[in-house]
Amino acid sequence: MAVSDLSMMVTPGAIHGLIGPNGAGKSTVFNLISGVLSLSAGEIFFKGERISGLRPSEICRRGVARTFQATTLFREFTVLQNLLVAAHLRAADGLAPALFASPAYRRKEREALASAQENLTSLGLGGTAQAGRSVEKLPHRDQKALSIAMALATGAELVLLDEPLAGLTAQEREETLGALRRLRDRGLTILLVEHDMKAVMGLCDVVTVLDHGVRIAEGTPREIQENPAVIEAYLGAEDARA
Amino acid sequence: MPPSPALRRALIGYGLLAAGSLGLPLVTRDSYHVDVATTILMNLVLTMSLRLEISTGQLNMAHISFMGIGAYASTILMMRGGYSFWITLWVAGVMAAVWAVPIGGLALRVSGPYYFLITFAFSEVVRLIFNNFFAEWFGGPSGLVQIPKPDPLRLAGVQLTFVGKVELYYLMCALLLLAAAVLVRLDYSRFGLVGNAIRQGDVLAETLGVWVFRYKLTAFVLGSFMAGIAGAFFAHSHQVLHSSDFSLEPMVLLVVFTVIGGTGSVWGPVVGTVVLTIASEFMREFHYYEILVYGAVLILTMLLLPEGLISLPGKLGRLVRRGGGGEAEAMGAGVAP
Amino acid sequence: MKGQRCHGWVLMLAAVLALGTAAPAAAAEKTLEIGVLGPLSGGAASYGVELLRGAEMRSDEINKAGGLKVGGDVYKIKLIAYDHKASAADAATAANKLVFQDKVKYIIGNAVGATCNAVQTVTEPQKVMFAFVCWGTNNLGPDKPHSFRSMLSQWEAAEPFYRWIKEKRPTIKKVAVISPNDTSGLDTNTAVVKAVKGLALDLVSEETYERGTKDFYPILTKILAKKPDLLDVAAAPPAEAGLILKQAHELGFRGAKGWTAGVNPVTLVGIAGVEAAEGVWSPVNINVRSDFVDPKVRKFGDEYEKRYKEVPGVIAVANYGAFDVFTKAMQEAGSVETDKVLAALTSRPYDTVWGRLVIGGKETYRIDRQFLYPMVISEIRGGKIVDIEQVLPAALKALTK
Amino acid sequence: MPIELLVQALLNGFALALVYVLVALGLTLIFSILGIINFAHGEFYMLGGYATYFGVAVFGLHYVPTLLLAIGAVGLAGVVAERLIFRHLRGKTLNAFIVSLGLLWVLQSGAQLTFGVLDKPVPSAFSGIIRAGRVIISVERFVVVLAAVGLIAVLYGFLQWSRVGRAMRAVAQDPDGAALQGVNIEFTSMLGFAVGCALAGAAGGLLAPVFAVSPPMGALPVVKAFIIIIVGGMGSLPGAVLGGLLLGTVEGIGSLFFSSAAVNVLGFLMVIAVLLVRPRGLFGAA
Repeated sequence: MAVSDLSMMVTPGAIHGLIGPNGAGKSTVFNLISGVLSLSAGEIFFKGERISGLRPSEICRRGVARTFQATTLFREFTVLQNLLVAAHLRAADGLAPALFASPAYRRKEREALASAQENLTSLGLGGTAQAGRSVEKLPHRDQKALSIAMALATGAELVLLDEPLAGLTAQEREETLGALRRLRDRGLTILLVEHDMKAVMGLCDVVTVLDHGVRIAEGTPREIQENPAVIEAYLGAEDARA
Repeated sequence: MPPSPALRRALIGYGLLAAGSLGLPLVTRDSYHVDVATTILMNLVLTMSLRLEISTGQLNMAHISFMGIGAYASTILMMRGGYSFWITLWVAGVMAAVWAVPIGGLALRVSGPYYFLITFAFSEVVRLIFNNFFAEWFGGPSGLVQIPKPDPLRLAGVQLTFVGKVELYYLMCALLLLAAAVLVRLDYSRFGLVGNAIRQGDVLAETLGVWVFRYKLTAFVLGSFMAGIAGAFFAHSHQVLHSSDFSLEPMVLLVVFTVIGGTGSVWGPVVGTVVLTIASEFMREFHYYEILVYGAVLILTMLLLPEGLISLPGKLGRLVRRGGGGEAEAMGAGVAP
Repeated sequence: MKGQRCHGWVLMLAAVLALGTAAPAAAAEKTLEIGVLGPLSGGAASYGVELLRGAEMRSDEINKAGGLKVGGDVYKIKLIAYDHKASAADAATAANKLVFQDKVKYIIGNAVGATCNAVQTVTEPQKVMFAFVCWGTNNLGPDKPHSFRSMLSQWEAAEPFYRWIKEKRPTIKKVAVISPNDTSGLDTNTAVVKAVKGLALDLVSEETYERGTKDFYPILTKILAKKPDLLDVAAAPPAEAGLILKQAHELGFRGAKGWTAGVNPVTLVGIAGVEAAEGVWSPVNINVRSDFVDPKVRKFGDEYEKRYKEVPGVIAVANYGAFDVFTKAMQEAGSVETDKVLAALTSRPYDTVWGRLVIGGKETYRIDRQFLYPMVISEIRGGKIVDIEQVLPAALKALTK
Repeated sequence: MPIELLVQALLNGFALALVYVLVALGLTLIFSILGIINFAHGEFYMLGGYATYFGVAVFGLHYVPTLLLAIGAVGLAGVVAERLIFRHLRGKTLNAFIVSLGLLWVLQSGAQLTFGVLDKPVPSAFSGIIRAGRVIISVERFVVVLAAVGLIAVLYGFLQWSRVGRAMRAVAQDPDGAALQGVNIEFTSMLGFAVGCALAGAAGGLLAPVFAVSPPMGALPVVKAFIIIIVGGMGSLPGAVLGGLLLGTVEGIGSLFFSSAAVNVLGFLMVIAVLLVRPRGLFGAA
C-alpha cells in the first residue's frame, strides 16, 4: 500500500500511536522506517541522522527495531536462541572471533546471554524451563512477548510495534500495556500500530491517523477522538466493513 | 561453565569422524577400499562446506566450479610455475575464494530459485571456459594429464611422501579434519546460529541488525575456499583433470549427498556422503540398471525421511518411545564456552 | 507406490545376497573375469551399451562353445561391467574396483576420451590390459604399454579417405568439417584438416558443437554460406550426424557428404531420411547388413539384432572384435598371464570380423598398440549402405609389405 | 554480411525457441503452483516424444491425432507423478530437487531399458521447403512454430478465461486466499501439474519428427527452459515468450559470429546480466 506526503515526528521517550483503517498504509510506514522497503522520495531521520537509504541492519544498529504484524520468530529455534540472535549487535560478529573464541567473544556472548535472560524476565517469560522451549510450542501471548523482547534485545532506543495486542485476551492486553508503560518509563520510545482504539487512547501520548496513505490528523488522544476527519474515516470504514 | 549438551554432541561427533577416518587404514588397506574412502573424505569437504552455505538458505550450484578453479589453479601453478604442492594447495583455496567474492557478490543479489539458477548459469560459464577457452592452459576438451602427485613434505626431520594410496588418504584425512574442525566449530558458534536464523527468516534477521548479505557472502567465500582446497587434492591425487569433473552431474551428486543426509545438522552431509557413496559402490553391480535403482532409492528416501538420513535414529527413537515428550532440541544451541 | 518401494529394496537385497554367494560357488571351473567399462546411462549411453553388448555377444559364444581353451585349461568368461556415467572421476573409481576388488587383468571396452585417461592412471601401474575405442591421440603411447585401441581412429582413416575422395571426385575442392566439441571430435577435426591440407584441398570451414545439440540450423547457416563442395560430419555420432545432414538438406545443401568417423550408418539413414543421406561416404563404418561384408559379420549382426532389437554400430563390432583378438591371443600364448598375452598380441596377425587384423601404429603413436585392419569405404545409396572399395590404412600397408 | 543471412539466423533462433517456450511454460506453471522446480520436466518432454514415436512409427497412426494422444498421455503421466510423489513436496524446494532428480534418472534409464539406447526416427508428416528469396524454412519447422504459437495462445486463454485456469492463477498467487474462496487446492495443483507436463509432452511430440527421439533428449530443452524462465521471470507467460525470443535472437545471431561454445556462454551471460538488472526476470513480480 502506498504512502504519500507523510510527515511525522516521534518525540523521544513517548509512546506514539499510528492508527487508521485497514489499508491506510500503517505497515508500509513501518517497512519504510525500518528499511525493509526503500523510499521512492523523501527522507527519514533518527536522532538527527538520516537513516533512509540504509540497510535494515544498519538502521537497527542506529537504534531502531521493529516487530511484525504476523508475529515473526525463528520458528525452529528455542526462546533463548531467538533472543541470542536478537542480541547480535552486542555480540562479536564475524568469522574469526567465532572460530577462535577470543576472550572478548566469550565475554560478549556471556553478556548477550545475561541480557537475553533479563529481557525474558521483564516480559514475564523468565525461568530456565521457558528459555529452552521451542517457540513453535509457545502460547500466542508468549510469542508476542518474545517478539517484543527480541526488538528490545537489539539495544534499540526506538521500537516499532506492529499490533502488539492482536489476538490477546483482555487480561493479557492489560499485562502487555503495563509492560509497555514500564518500558517508556525506562526511557524507551515506542511507535505503535494498533487496532484496539481503547488501548491506543489509554496508552499513547501522541496519535497520528493515516487514511489511504495520507496523514489526516495528529494530536493527543483527546484531540484525535474529537477530530471530525478521523470520525469520518473510521465511520466510513466501519460502514464499509458492515 | 560445563559444556552444553550441544557442544558435547559436537565433540563426540568430531571424535567419531576423526577416529573413523584415521582408523580406517587399520581395518583395510585394500587399494579399492582406500580409494573409495579417499573420495568420500574429499567429498565430505565439499558437502560439509556446501551445507554451510545451504544452512544460510542458499543452494549454490556453482560450488563445484570453485573446486574446479582450485584444481586448475594448483595444477597450472605446479606444472607451469614449478611451485611445490604445499604452496599450490593453499593458493588453490585462496584463488577459489578470490573468485567467490565477485561471483557470490553478484549472485547473492537474488534469492530463492533465482539464486539457484543464477549460480547454475555461473557454473556452466566456468565449465564452458575450462572446456573451450584458453586451451593452452586448461587443456581444452582433452583436459590435463600426467599431473604430478603432491611433493614430499619434510616435517620435524621426517620425510613424508604422498605417492601411495594410503599416504594420499592420510593427507586427505588431515585436510578434512581441519575443514571439519572449522565447520563444526562455526556451526556451534554464533556464526552458525545466525546463519541458521537467516535461513529461517532473512528479513527478520536483517531487522534485528544482522547484515544478511555479508553473512551469506562470508559463508560463500569460506565454502568456496574449502572447495578450492578439495579441488587441489583432487587434481594431484587423480592426476588427470577434465572440465566434466566440474559439471552439473557431479554438482548434483554433492547436493544429493547433502540433502539425503539432512541439511538440518552439520553431520547430515557426513551421513549422506558416507552412506550414499558406499551404497552406490554396491549398486555398480546393477550395471545397466544402476542409475534406475539409484534414482528410485533417492525418491523413496526423500519421501520417507524428508529431513534426511540423519533424522532416522530420532524417528526410530520416537517410534519406540511412542511419541513421548522428548522434544527434539534445535541444533546448535549457539552458546560457545 | 508400495510395489515400487518393495521392488527397489528387493533388488538391493538380491544384489547383496548375490555378492555374498557368488564368490565361493565358482571354484569348480576356471573363470576368467574380464572388465567392461563405459557410459551405460545418460547422453553417451549408446557407446557404453554397444560396447557391453559386443562383449556379451562374444563371451556368450565362447561360453556356449564350452569355454575358452588356453593351454591345458578351460575358462568360462565372466563379464564384470560398470557404468562410469561418462565421468572421469567415476571411471577411475570403477577401474579401481575392477582392478583391486574384482582382480581383473583385462578391461576390454571403454569409451569417452576423458575417462580413458583416468582409467589408465589405474591400469598402467598395475599392468592391466586395457582396450578401448576412445579416439584421443594421447591414449596410446610408449608410456602406456598395456593400452590398446581396438578400432581404427581418425589418424588411420582420414588421410586414405580423403586421398580416395580426391581421386574419385576431382571436382571437390572446398571442404567443410564439423565435429562435437570433445577430445575425439577435436582430434578428428585435426586429422581431417591435416589430410585436407596435405592433399592441397581447400578447408573452408572447421566447426565444433556441444554434444547433445539437436538444432544445427544456426551453425549450418554459417557453414553453408562458405559454399563447401563436401560436408564432412567427421566425428558426429550417428543421430547427430543424421540431424546435421537432414538440416543441411533442408537448407539447400546438395554437395558431397563424408563421415570420416562414421559409426552406425543405419541410424544415420533413419534420422536423416533417405534423401538427405544420399551419397554419404564413410571409411570406417561397418554395415552388418551389407552383402559385401564377411559372413561372420552378417551372422553377428543378425544375432545382435535378434537379441537386442537394435542394429549394431561399429562400436559393438569393435568390442566384439577386441574380445575375439584378446581371447585368441591368450590361446596363442597358451596362458592368460598378461605379459605373455601382450607378446602374443603383437607377434602375429589375427583373423577377425574385420578380416585380417594387425596391431601396429608405431609411426603415429611410437608404439604398436593400434588395431589395424582393412577399411571399407561405403556409400549410402537410396537408403542402403553399399560398400565400394577396400582401402588399407597407411600403417597396415607398411606392415603387410 | 548479407541481410538474408541475418534474417535466416533470426528465423533459425525463433523457430525452436518458441517450442522451448512451451517447456518453459510448463516448468513455470508447476513452479508457481507447487513452489518447486521439477528437474524431471525434460523427461516428460521425452515421454511426449516416445508417445509420438510409437503412434506414428510403430502403430502407423497419422501424426496429428497421435500428437493429441501424446499430449493427453503425458498429462496423465503428470497426474500419476503428482499424486504419487510431488504433492508431498509442496514448497519443499530442496527435497523436490532430489526427488525430481531421482525421477529424472528413473525415467531416463527406464526409457533406455524399454525403448533401446539408439535414437529412433519419427517419420515426418510434412515435407518441403518454404522459400522467401534466399531465406529458407522447412514446412516441418514452420508447422511446429505455428503449433507452438497456437498452444501458447490456448494456454493463455485457458488461464485467463476458464474457471480452472483462473483457480490455478489464484492458487499461484496466494494458496491460502484461494482456499478461503473455495478453490480446491489439491485438485487444482494436480491439474496444474498435469497441464505443465502436457505442455512439455506437446513440445516433445512436436519436435519428435524434427529431431528424432532418444532417452536423454530431455536434457537440452530443460536447460533452455531454465534460461527462458529466468530471463522472462518465474510465473509469467508473456515473460516466457519474451525470454524465448531473446534466447532465440542471441543463439541465432550469435552463431553467425561465434563458436557454438561461445554462443552457449553468451546465453548464460544473458541470464546473469538480466538477473543483475532485474533480479526477478524481465516480467517477474517485484
